[in-house]
Amino acid sequence: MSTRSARSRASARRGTSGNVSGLGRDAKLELYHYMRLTRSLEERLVNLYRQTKVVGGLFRSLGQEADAVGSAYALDRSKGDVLSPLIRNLGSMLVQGATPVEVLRQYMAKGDSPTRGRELNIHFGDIGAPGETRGFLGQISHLGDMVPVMAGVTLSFRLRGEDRVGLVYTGDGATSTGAFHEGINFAAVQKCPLVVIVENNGYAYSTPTNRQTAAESFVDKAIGYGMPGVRADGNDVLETYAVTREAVERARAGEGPTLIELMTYRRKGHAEHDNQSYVPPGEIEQWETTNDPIARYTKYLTEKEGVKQDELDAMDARVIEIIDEATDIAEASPMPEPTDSLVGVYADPPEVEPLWFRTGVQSAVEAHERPEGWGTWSAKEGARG
Amino acid sequence: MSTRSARSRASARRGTSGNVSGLGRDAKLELYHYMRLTRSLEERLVNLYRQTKVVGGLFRSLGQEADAVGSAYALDRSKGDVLSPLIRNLGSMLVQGATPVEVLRQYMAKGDSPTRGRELNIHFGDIGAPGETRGFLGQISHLGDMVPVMAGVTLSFRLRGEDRVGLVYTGDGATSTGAFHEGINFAAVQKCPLVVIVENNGYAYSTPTNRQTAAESFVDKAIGYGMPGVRADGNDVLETYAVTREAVERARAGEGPTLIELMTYRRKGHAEHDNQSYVPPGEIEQWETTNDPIARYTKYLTEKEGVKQDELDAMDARVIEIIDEATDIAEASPMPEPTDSLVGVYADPPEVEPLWFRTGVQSAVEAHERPEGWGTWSAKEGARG
Amino acid sequence: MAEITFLEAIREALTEEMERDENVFLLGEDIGKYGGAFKVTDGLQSKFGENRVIDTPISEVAIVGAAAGAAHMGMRPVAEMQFIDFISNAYDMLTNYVATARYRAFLACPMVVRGPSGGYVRGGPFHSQNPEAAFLHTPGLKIVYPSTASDAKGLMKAAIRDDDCVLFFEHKYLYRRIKGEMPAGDHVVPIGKARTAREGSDVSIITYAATVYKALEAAEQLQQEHGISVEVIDLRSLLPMDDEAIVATVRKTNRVLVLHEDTRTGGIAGEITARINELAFEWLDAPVLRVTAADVPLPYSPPLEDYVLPQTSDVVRAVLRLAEY
Amino acid sequence: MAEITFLEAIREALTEEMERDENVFLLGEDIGKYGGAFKVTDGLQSKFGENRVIDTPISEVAIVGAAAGAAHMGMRPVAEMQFIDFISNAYDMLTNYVATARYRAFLACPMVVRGPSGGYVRGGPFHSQNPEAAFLHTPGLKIVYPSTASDAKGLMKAAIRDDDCVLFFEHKYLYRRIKGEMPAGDHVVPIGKARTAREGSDVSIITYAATVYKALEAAEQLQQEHGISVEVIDLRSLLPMDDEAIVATVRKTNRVLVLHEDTRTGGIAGEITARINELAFEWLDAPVLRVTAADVPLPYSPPLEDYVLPQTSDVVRAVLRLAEY
Ligand SMILES: Cc1ncc(C[n+]2csc(CCOP(=O)(O)OP(=O)(O)O)c2C)c(N)n1
Ligand SMILES: Cc1ncc(C[n+]2csc(CCOP(=O)(O)OP(=O)(O)O)c2C)c(N)n1
Ligand SMILES: [Mg+2]
Ligand SMILES: [Mg+2]
Repeated sequence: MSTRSARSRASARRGTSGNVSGLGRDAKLELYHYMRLTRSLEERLVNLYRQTKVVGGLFRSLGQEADAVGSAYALDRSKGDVLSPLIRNLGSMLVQGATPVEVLRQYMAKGDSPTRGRELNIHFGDIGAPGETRGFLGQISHLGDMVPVMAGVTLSFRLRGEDRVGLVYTGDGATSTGAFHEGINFAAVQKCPLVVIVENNGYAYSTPTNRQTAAESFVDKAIGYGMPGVRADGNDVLETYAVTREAVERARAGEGPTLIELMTYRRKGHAEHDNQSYVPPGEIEQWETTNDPIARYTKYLTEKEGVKQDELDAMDARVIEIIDEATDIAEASPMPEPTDSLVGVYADPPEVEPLWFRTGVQSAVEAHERPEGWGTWSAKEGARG
Repeated sequence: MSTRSARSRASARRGTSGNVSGLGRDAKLELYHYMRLTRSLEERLVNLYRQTKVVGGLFRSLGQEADAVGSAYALDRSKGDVLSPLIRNLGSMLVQGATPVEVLRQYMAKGDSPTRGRELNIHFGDIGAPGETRGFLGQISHLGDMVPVMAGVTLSFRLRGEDRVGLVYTGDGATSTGAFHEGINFAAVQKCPLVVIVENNGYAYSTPTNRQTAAESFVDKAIGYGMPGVRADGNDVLETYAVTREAVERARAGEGPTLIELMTYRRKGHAEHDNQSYVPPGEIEQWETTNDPIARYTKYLTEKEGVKQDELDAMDARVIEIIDEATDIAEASPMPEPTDSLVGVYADPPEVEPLWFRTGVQSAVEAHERPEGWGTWSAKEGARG
Repeated sequence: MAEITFLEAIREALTEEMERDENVFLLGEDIGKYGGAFKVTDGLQSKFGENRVIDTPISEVAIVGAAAGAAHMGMRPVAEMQFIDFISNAYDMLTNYVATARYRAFLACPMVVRGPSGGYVRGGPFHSQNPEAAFLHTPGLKIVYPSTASDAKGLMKAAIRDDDCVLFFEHKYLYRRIKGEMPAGDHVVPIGKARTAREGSDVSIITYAATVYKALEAAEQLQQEHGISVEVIDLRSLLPMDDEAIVATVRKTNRVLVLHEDTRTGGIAGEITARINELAFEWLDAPVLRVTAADVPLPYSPPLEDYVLPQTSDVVRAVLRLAEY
Repeated sequence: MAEITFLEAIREALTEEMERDENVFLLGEDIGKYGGAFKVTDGLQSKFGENRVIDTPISEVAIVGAAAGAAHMGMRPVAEMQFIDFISNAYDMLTNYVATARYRAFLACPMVVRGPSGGYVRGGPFHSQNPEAAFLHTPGLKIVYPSTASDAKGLMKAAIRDDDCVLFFEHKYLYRRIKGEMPAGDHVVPIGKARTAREGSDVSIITYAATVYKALEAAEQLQQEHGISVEVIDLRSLLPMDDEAIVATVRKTNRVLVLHEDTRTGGIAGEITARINELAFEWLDAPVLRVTAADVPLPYSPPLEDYVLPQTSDVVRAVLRLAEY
């Protein structure tokens, strides 16, 4: 017998572009809407953060809106497809039906937020039966863990013969976790109807991809899991849509998972507090000026699709209206009741008893005991108006 | 930008064969010796197991001796190279200098075994400074864990500028663990002087490789870690030696890890108790009759190297002598003193105090309380003579 | 009815639940055709098919994570750890993802993680573990650890039907040594209720799993040789813990020994002692004592393992001390 | 000497130890150029170079495993978990590989695993954890959890010099809020010794980490408003635990409150209670009481987090109950 090296089972793929997306004009404008909504909503959050109304850190997806929105748009919501977002996938959640009010309430830790104030930022979900739920799963912080979980979600689709597909996002950094590996391998062996997207935005916190992997690209991992791999321009919303759509169709046809690497760039820091001192000078500006996904798409829409700038401006204005309205609602929302913290750890018992030293005590601390968080929520003054 | 699929960075490799191993006649005979020693020692263990003198399960590497011995032989012991064996790597440990007495004492749970009766079977090691230690690391049961640990061992070589290389073995099954993934990726990024061998013996316990991975071969994982990958015939001891040697040299030259997939076959069950009912009929016999590594190597030595069968027979006899002697010594070894169990959890304190209800009590149980283990060591009668 | 082994009782529970509810499925390493390392699932794949008894890669994180995902969608997965020692690989997934799912996301996660646990079998440090203490600390999980065949069956059925994640530890020393008759019909043992394994009036032993038998042996000996009447409480469920049963036995005997196979420091005897202290301090005529393994990794050689693990004679000595206090 | 923060004290310890011993090196996520999520290692890479401050992939298993491998070979790695919550990913590696290395293989494993832990900072369920109870149960590990800046420094130095693996938890609430003067010279605080944070005679509070300050606040209030003299013991080391100091304070006040931020069930207050019970039962005039977090994942919204975590007013109520007992 003779030795041989790793070989490729690559099938050459042609570059996609707008005209192969198969989307009509309305759909294309909807993509624009979601990208703009994502960006503007995060900008609003920055304002609220500066006003110390956000509790905890703020995570941006500036410059990554196309990758989030384009890929999520490739799911079929009418069939009950589901996705599992990460911290840069606000856009994907909006596409699935998450609302700005929910997002704002979450960030402000309100009692009527989707997690009733239990979890931070966009860590919330709505998943279950098709039709009854919108199909996005609440992430936890521990990176990689959502991959096995989504393998299980989509395994259930296969076991039950449901015509549903799942999509899980992971960052370039999260590919280094054991959970990512075990989950994607499990999904491949089990032929789960799952699409795995690696969002390569150049950094994991401060760590550039060349300190995360020695491979040239993340899509090179696909062959080792026995699945097709595709690398695409994540800042091209239509290309992102097209490659994801193809993978979704493969999954729905029972052909198992696909690994998609979307090339993009994280223009803001890991979170608002991060000053990005580790980024080489000029790199951010370069992406901002030459490769902004919304600017590129605007150009496409106006030049190739004959959309008037006026129409886009009107859409932008509508987005601001939506966000203004949502902000008012979210700001008016109450903070949670302290004792709600004892409810719902288990189905049975439904509630934990208050500890003996708290019996009858409703709120735990005096205002002066309250600490400042990492966020800007001011302990001393509460959520200032 | 256009999409593209996973591509290969493969550099074509020519099949190696005996004549490219660069080994002289003595070395080639030494390889034979270790393969035979491995097989005969395991056969002796089977006898002892049937005599209920082995405590715990017995794990065989029948048919895999070439892969273990050939790869370990590629390390440079004079430089202080080290390896981390798995349960089928008795041969590798013998090459590094583990002795039959040690192995027999371990399996018989003796007090003067390398782990003083604390760990099972070949879970023992001897690693540290070159010269002073033989360079093999004691494995734990949790599969995959040795990969990160060996990444760290070899990281220390790089950090200190030592001219040493490490080799870590993992089974086809163990590649599915998160630890394997994190460890090999870490080693690749850190350019650790580490060789990673996947022993593809067709099964992980009862699970065939196609239920372990959807990839065509394990070497396909190399590209995703950004390292060269080589697949070789693990039942050809010289080929195994040659590909490992090349990887060892790459590592020593500071070029980082290589992934080697060695094709072999596990002819016995996972452990002695396993009746292999899950194996398709004829498969084992096929390997036994057409692809036994010792038979193949014997043919090579006699036909290509002009070694006389007599000489090999004499070597075989010598191996039996060694094992007989070792068996006598090991059988005569004492069981451990019960209170030795309290020594050496920490450097400081060096010993755990006996619990109050044991103060002054030397041995814990009456013979009648002793359970039968999974092994054949008879509780009721002790280790029968 | 004929007696069946502890192991068969578990298989019977799995079979009945799979017949009852098509959402129940099994996943784990080598559990299909091979029937599992201990043959707990023997025959189930040929009975229920490959979609209901799934062989997985060696990936405990993925096994537990995938079980959780399927559970969210209405399935009722039962995941096997080939040995419970490998549950430590899924520690993150269980404590961070699974345990919090309902609380932080209002997601149901009805699943069971089961596997052979415990020592006294010359398994060495990595095939003998008792992981209960590591998980007792995690709100959102439930833990059961039966000692009789009929509890093994009844608790497994309860665990599968429970709407949250239940860790089900099966002491491998009991698998084939312990037999019992199964109550007729749909035999479900409620999670969270202890069992009085032996009535007594002088000293109480609170324990669970394999050491229930050490306690019973000691109790017999103490009765015969010393005329001491020992009550043995088999907790069965560790989370939630049956405070009522604990308090009741303390009030009855006023002298308590907590006995477990796990190591001492950080073992769950501490929690039990604290509860007794809080709930029944005035009823104590002696300090709560603990008989446990020594604080060392469990060694494999018989004289060492025997020395480290609690034995009947230890229980006798400890009870005598309590009785004389 | 000028006061420095708790965080700076840790950095100072790392710096001094790296200067003292070339085998000491750091590894973790974003600890190099960026200086770590909390900037604990800020400036160390530029001072000591990339070979001594190593940025790793997001791989807690590999970070801990590689640290162990390097430690076997004579290095003294200090591994950072970006948040201590991610130590759960390395639970297997720590409890099975690292903790047992010396016992089963006579391999030294001198390493430190450190990271920001604890709540009171609106970090939510995955950035606020206190993992001590999960590891207290593992012979072979040591655990320290300091509350003062000078202990943070002295214990870090001791941890780095220790020949076994030390888990070093750094309460992030204290990082920049707490300051202290560093004793001159080579300031090493021995592992395993508690500290009396406040002398008192009526009631003892045994605690550690951030809740030391809740205890001190409560003690002050109790003195002023109720004339009750409270002794506060800061354990500092959790494994090994300072039984002598615990017994001494019990004998002195005969009334004990154990206070910790971690959840109640399975939290280490249980172990402490059991030890008191065994070692000083006769000295107790009241049951040992526990003030702890409620048994829920830690929620993020301020009113919820404040309700779940122990507060000064809780300590006051509990001490009053003990004093009146
Ligand atoms: C298991 C684990 N380790 C560490 C962290 C801390 N952490 C949070 S986000 C992050 C970087 C993630 O990078 P990447 O996956 O590339 O996603 P991106 O932020 O770039 O979208 C790190 C290290 C974590 N959340 N989980
Ligand atoms: C993390 C973990 N999970 C499960 C096991 C149980 N187990 C022991 S050996 C084995 C099969 C190993 O197969 P492979 O890696 O192919 O090695 P081989 O036995 O074929 O040499 C399994 C599942 C284990 N030791 N560790
Ligand atoms: Mg990234
Ligand atoms: Mg194998």
